[in-house]
Amino acid sequence: MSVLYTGAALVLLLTVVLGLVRVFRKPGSADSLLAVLLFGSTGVALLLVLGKGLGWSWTLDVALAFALLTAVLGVAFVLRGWPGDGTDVEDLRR
Amino acid sequence: MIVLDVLTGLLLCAAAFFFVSGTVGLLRLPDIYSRLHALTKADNVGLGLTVVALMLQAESWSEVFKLVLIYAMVLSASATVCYLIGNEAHRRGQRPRRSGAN
Amino acid sequence: MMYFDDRLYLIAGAALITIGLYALLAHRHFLRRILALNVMGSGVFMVLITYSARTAGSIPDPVPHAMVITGIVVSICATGLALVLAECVQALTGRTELSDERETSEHTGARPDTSDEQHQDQSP
Amino acid sequence: MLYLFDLVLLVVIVLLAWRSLNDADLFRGTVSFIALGLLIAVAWVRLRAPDVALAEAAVGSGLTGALILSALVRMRRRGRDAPRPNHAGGAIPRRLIGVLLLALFLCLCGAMLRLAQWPEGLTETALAELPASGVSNPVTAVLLNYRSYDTLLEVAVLLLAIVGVWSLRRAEWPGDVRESYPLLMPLLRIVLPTLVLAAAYVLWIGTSKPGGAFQGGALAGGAFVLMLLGGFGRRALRHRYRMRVALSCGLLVFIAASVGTMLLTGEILRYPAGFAGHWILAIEAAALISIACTLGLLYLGGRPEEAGDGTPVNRSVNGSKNGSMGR
Repeated sequence: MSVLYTGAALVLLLTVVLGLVRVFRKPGSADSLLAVLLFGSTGVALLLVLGKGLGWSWTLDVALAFALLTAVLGVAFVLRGWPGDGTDVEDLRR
Repeated sequence: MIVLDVLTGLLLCAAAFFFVSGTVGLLRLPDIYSRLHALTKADNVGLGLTVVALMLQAESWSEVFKLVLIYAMVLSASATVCYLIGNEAHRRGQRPRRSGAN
Repeated sequence: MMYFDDRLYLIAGAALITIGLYALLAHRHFLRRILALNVMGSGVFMVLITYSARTAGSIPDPVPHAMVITGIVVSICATGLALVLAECVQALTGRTELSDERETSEHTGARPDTSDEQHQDQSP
Repeated sequence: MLYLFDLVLLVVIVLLAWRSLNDADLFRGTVSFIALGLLIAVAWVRLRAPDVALAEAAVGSGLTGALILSALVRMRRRGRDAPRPNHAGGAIPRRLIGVLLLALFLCLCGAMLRLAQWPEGLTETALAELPASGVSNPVTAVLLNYRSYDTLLEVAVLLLAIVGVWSLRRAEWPGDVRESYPLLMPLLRIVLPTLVLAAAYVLWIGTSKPGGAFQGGALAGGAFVLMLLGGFGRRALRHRYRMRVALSCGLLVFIAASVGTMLLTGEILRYPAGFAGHWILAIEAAALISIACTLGLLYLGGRPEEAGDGTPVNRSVNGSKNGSMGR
């Protein structure tokens, strides 16, 4: 049974990786954070499944903290952290 | 209890499917609004299925309660943040992409 | 005993430390340096936690855990303070990086307040 | 299967760390950093460090990410740098740094992999003293009993950080957004009480299970940030003493406890036998309030304008273009 949970956790981790590809492929500024915010739900599921697979019930608390703080981050992003328009590329090789 | 185990397995597989499809939506869909749509819907269905699957295996009522609480929080947060992002994107002049137009 | 390969985690911790140090030395932008310090911190935490997970006891060693919790909270406070300092420097000098000694001497009259920063840098 | 999971997780963590620090776009770098925080919390879970995972889940990704994002946006709004005159000379070439650090990396790996595989550690010592420590979570016992000096000084460091921020500048107020985002209020109505409740729960459970003042304080700090974003708390912050008391109560209670224990038992922070749990919970409750206020005010990024202030430097609300630099 625990193999099932671990396998599910691995699949979820791989979807996170797949989503990260998106972050790096296109520069669309707001979108990249969108991907990360929605790791919120994937991450919560990942923690829940992983904790079940390892047999630790405290991962529920971690998942709850995770869910709540991702909400804070999302609101903070929209209200105070949205990058301006225009090209946002800083020149690394000044 | 074997029935419950099989049910959990099926639910987890379905959840994984929804998570993967949400991510595929993020990768493939053309504009921010449709991506928001895909992600919030699919991921929340996926999380819901996961939560149900784990509830079937829960050892105590407090575990069930916490699972429900977590799901409720993620649902309300992602629905609102989805709205906030869409609203802000619209306010900043990002237009939804229509089929046929650019 | 739960199975895990501690070598993977130790190598990852070392990699995080090195990457952070590299960015700290190679980039000049304040934010990059602040992020670099955070990444280095995470690397150190990872090494500590891995050690505590592989001690002989029945549960992981709680002392490094306590140290890391302290470290996490202190590092966010340091980050917050550093960000405010960086914004102040930017507001005063228009730069998002610390200027070199050499340059400051060229523009001393224009930016008197940078001397504060430099002084802080040099004091041990 | 778990091995594969670890491998993927760590490879992604290292790659994300690289990208977050070396991405040409600073915003994208910050986003990678936030994702890195999320994954590191998963790594702590894997390493069976529940208290650390809780702290990281609350602080590492959420609050640090929010702090850095808002600072990034404010710095960008102030404009880009003027081009630097003749920078090229003088700096150490990157390739040299790279080679040296590669050597450092190899040395680190070699040194760490050679250390004893299953050393004694302090686990047994910590567990042996646990019944007398007043709590049954060993990490809380370390933080507030065995090594409570450390924690005392840490609470002092938090206060110092706020003193530093407050002496540097005044806060830029988040504008009132309730009009423009009508759906924000329902979210706050749901999430704020849950955050506060979760903070209290984590504090309470911290005596016996993973949790404690820092984790609870981080959750409550998240509540504070959310409240500020929603435009609440302005009047409370304008009050001259209320905020200062809240910020320093952790340190004050801790010092009072040190003095009290010294009078009662003759040694600083040696709790009277049998009552250690009560002392610890009292200190933790005060520390939680201070930590929450510290984190919230760090997000505000400056000294809030007070009722008695002579010069209202920055009255402007929504998105003031220039950062205020009150001195």
